Amino acid sequence: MSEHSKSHIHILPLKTYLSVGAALLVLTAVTVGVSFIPLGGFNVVVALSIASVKALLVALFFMHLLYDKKIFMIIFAVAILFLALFITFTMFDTMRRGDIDVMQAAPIEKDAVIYKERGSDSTAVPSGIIPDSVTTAPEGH
Amino acid sequence: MSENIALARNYLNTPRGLKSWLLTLDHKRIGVLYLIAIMASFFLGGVFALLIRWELLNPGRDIMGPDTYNQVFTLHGAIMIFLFIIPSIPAALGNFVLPQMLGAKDVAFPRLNLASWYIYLFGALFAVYSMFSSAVDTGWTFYTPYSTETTTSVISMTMGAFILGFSSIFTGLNFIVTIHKLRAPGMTWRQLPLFVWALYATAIIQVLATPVLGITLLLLVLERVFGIGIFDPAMGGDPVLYQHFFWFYSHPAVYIMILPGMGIISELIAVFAHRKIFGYNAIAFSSLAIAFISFLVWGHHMFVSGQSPLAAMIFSFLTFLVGIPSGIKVFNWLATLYKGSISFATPMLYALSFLFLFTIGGLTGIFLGALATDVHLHDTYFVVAHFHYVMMGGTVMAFLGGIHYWWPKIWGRMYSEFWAKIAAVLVFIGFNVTFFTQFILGTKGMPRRYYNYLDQYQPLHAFSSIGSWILGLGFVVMLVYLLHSIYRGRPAGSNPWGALTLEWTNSSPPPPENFDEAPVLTHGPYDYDKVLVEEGSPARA
Amino acid sequence: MTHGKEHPAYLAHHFSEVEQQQESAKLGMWIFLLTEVLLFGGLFCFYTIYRAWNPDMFYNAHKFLNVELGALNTVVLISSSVTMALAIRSMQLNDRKKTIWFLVITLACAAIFLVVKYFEYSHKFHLGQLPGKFYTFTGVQGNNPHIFFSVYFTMTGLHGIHVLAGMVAISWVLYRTVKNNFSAQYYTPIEMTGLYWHLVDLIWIFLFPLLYLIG
Amino acid sequence: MDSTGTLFMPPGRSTIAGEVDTLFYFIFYTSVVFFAIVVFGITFFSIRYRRQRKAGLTSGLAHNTKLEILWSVIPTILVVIVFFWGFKVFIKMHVPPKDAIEIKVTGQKWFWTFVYPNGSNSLNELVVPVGKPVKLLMSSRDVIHSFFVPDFRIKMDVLPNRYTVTWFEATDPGIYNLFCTEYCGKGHSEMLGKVKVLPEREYQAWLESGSGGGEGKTPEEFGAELYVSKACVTCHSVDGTLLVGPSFKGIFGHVTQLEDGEAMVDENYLRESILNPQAKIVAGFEPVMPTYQGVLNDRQLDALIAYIKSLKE
Ligand code: HEA
Ligand code: HEA
Ligand code: HEC
Ligand code: CUA
Ligand SMILES: [Cu+2]
Repeated sequence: MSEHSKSHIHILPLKTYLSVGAALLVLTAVTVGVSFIPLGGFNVVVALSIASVKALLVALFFMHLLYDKKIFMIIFAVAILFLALFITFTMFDTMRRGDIDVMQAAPIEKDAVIYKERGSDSTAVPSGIIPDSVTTAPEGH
Repeated sequence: MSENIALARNYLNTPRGLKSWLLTLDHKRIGVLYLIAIMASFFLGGVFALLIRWELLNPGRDIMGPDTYNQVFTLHGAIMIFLFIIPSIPAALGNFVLPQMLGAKDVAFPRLNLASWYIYLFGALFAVYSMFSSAVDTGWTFYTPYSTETTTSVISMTMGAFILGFSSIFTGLNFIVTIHKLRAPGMTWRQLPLFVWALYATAIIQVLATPVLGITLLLLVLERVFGIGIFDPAMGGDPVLYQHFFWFYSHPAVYIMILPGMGIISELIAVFAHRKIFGYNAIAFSSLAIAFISFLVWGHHMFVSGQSPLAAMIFSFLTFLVGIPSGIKVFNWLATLYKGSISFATPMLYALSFLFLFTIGGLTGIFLGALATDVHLHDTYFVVAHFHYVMMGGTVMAFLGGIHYWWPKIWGRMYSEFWAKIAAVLVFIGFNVTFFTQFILGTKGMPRRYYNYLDQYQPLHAFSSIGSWILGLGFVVMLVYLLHSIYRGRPAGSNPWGALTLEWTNSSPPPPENFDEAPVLTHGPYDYDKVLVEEGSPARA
Repeated sequence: MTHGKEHPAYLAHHFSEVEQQQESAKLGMWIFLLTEVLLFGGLFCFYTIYRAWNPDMFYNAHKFLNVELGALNTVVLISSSVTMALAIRSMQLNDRKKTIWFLVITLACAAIFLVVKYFEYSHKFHLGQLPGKFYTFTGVQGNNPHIFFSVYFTMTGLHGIHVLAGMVAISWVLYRTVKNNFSAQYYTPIEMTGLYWHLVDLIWIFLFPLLYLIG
Repeated sequence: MDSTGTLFMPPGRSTIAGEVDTLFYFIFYTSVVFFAIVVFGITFFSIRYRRQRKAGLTSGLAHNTKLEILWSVIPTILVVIVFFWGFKVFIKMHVPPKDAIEIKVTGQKWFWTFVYPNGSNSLNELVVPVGKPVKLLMSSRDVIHSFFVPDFRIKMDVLPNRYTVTWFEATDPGIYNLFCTEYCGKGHSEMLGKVKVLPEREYQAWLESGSGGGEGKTPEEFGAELYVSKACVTCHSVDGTLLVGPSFKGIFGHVTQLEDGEAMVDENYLRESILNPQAKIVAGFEPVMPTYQGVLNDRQLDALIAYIKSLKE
């Protein structure tokens, strides 16, 4: 609160806004273009990298993170960090369930019930005590 | 209000009228409104608890059937968690004292503060509605796929919890900004009372974790309505994923419950030992450490859920790390007693109970965090005992300590010290009788959420039920003398405990705007080593 | 009040300076944005995990989204972000007229976005590419394609609700600008609305490639 | 381990139980030490430094680096030990030996089904040989259940549409409790079973008999046995109490009210109700009864019907 002059008003030149906007549009065009080139797994990397650059531009210039107090940048970073932790730690489970036994990795029935009912026109068969799944081994990933 | 108190202009009597209360923007009044709502929730949850214990007195049916029992423990858990314990300390006591401790006139966003109370009521309405329609029977954890297929009112309860989440987020947001921006001139971070630090750490968890609960409950509702297939295996979903989503919030939430309690304990121990707090930095920092680590341990609720062994390993390891900052706090509190001048006024009795009970609760958390032992103990009464020791023995004891500590500030009057001590002793004894037995039940294999049980568990269950009656008696006594004191208690004076934090420089009850002039700090919050112990100490009052 | 300075009407009683009030608002807003990120976070997690489990199905299903419309919407939203930023800039320069114009354009862009979304949605409804158990489309290869559409509809749906909320906020500050409530000294509400609006844009910047381009 | 178990733990009857208990008691005694320190501290300081009548100043001591390091480092070391120990035993619990007997376990509301390698099956009673590792391949038909045998110290959730695995090696013949420990609705606390550990030879004999049994018993007696062992008991009482399904008490020979119409309860109706329960739904109940087609042979079916017949009012 002490630095009166600095934080009061920081007006960016019109040029900055317009060039950032232009850059965003160009990047959009690039990412759409690249998506039609088959790069295998790299498509994801490229698309997400471009998206991150765009997001950064919006945050730094439109949202003034570059010029405002550091604390806002910290808050923004914390949000991203915890989101990343959430997803990563969940994937420690979901991607590694077959570590001991591949049978545990995949669901037994690959398809949801809605597809089964659609497949045969017969009404639902009453379920027995011993499921069919016990006798048919699943295919692990 | 009568006599001399009525004469002074204070937040209770200026302005007057119901409308002025319902539209108030004063953080103190909002705190009191919260306090009323929260106490009501606690008693409601407590009545459900007594019903649980009554039913479990004998195997088989005592007073209700299995469906009803399942609804009762679900409502007990959901009410205690979402309506009582999460908002309890921050929203009621925190609201009341935080700005005063900072030397501020109000919280940063008073309107948001009032809104969060109304949002709380609105959420509570949903919860209560689900009580009277076909009450939910899923347990407070709403695990799928049971929650997607049961015919009970899951949607209204989850919507209730969803709405309550917003109330909690807004309180947290408000507190963070208040602590950053509204400290009295010259008050540095190192001069913050430890309760403020604890609220700060709590608020961080509230804003970071609660949105995930929001989206989880929303997805659960969508699963029920549209069968979107994220959590329901029949629709191609994964129920274990639901557990990840749920505990990503609900584990940090247990620290939303305990951290403010720990903050209160720091205040109480320093005041009633009349001693400079030992390890200020360590206590403040460990709150932040707990807040951070708490986000990375949620999987310890899922050791036998079929999650991957890799995840179980990581979660178990990080779980243990939380024990260390908690231990640091406990030892610092102990050290604060050393060479103090210890008074045994009622708040201190609760603080000491907290130390005793939380240590048991926390240490039993270590049994649960260890992978091999958790396999045996998971979903047994050992877990039930663990979490009642930390929530009831920890948070609720701290809450009661805080209530008794700030009661004279809130109402301007003292309660009866004699009856307060009796109630404290009853609660302490009743609590241990009720829940210590449950550790034994649990290790012997008694599963939780059981309406009926094998005869071999009967004696311990009966013992536990008896404990709950002692506990109930303690609370009835407490209710009576507290209500009595509001009208008949003797005037308290501005600083009955000889405490040094800023709220005690105000008159009791405080004036509407707290401080006319921003207070000037003359000493730190714990400089008791520079102040003589007053002679007519509250211990003998 | 403590300082004895004149205090403008917009300064609330519990703040001592305008500066303090503005920064509090901004801090509060950023924390709110953080909660928004984590709210969407659950959906990003949903997306990531199911995509990792069923990469082929996601790939096949994403082909049924209309890249042209998605790209159009991206352009619309980015433009609206630019005009939003310019609206604030104009206010900083005390140019109320321009602010009003920029806000109107922003609002118009938001409306275009929703109209385009409406056409996308109704086309999908028509084909039975509905979320969850209402899914009746048969053209997608792979297991459980309804999950892709659940992801699509929850993500874009929640985002759409945010666009709608943004429109309400923009209309409100527009109204207040017209009523001459703001000046170069005090324009916090516009600034806050701007931050919110940029976040909505920012989320779309991720949704677009994740859903339309790489499935 | 003695046969009554210790104060906290039930008797251990599997090879892993001893290891779990050792870890448990390691944590237990460590906790007791820490707890004792805390309680001693509270008590001692409370007495020694209680508030005196005379006024004075208290200590300003707020640091002691040595102490602070001590109470951070010692717990850290201890928890790291507990972590590795717990992880080691946990992995052991999760990796079944190669030569384990594989039994398929199905949980459903609210009973267990076990299918043995030779194709025979049993309900609510898992029969295993002593001293042989047994691997359980588990899945659920509806919601999540959890397979818990306290005496073996094993527990594993049983998930719908996914397999989970656990294993054990029983050390003593006997009959042990089996609980469902994941909340699964109305019958959760009735979803009990037994694990019957037999000497190898008896186990083989039991398997060969096709889990049929009933030799040398009257049909009524055999039916009464099946009523329990085939889990009818979880949903049907014989004393008139209404559980998940209607009571068997005195239904035979009476007219029962159906959702649509009514039916005379005779042998054919009973047979149909058991083999094709969804065909006729009794009014006021949900159609949740599973079919017993392929689970009960004719002799068992007759025995059950005879038993129900015998339950007069
Ligand atoms: C206020 C709430 C609260 C708090 C503070 C805690 C604190 C802890 N909890 Fe608890 N917990 C719950 C509320 C809480 N818990 C609830 C509600 C559930 C059940 C939910 C449900 O299923 O319904 C639960 C369940 C639960 C489980 C899952 C059990 C299961 O379902 O199988 C686990 C497992 O790791 C666990 C661990 C811990 C640990 C390690 C701590 C630690 O933070 C404790 C740290 C404290 C100490 C360790 C004591 C003080 C330290 C010392 C004296 C120093 C010496 C220390 C060492 C040597 C380590 N808890
Ligand atoms: C803050 C949290 C909190 C608190 C304080 C309590 C308090 C109590 N709880 Fe609760 N409990 C939970 C949170 C809490 N519980 C949760 C989360 C669960 C898990 C639910 C689930 O499985 O989903 C649970 C589950 C749970 C169970 C296990 C049920 C089961 O698994 O089958 C039991 C059983 O004994 C129990 C008992 C008690 C008792 C006796 C108290 C006592 O301490 C209560 C003391 C309070 C009173 C006695 C109230 C006093 C009121 C009166 C005397 C009446 C006066 C009335 C008027 C004036 C109107 N609780
Ligand atoms: C999961 C619960 C469940 C189990 C296990 C179960 N039943 Fe049922 N049963 C029901 C329900 C519910 C009904 C009523 C609805 C219906 O008619 O299907 C029912 C109905 C019946 C009826 C018709 C009763 C009448 O009054 O007309 C008979 C006979 C019956 N069951 C026999 C059995 C037998 C024999 C077994 C065991 C071998 C068994 N059931 C196991 C749930 C169960
Ligand atoms: Cu099955 Cu509980
Ligand atoms: Cu936890």
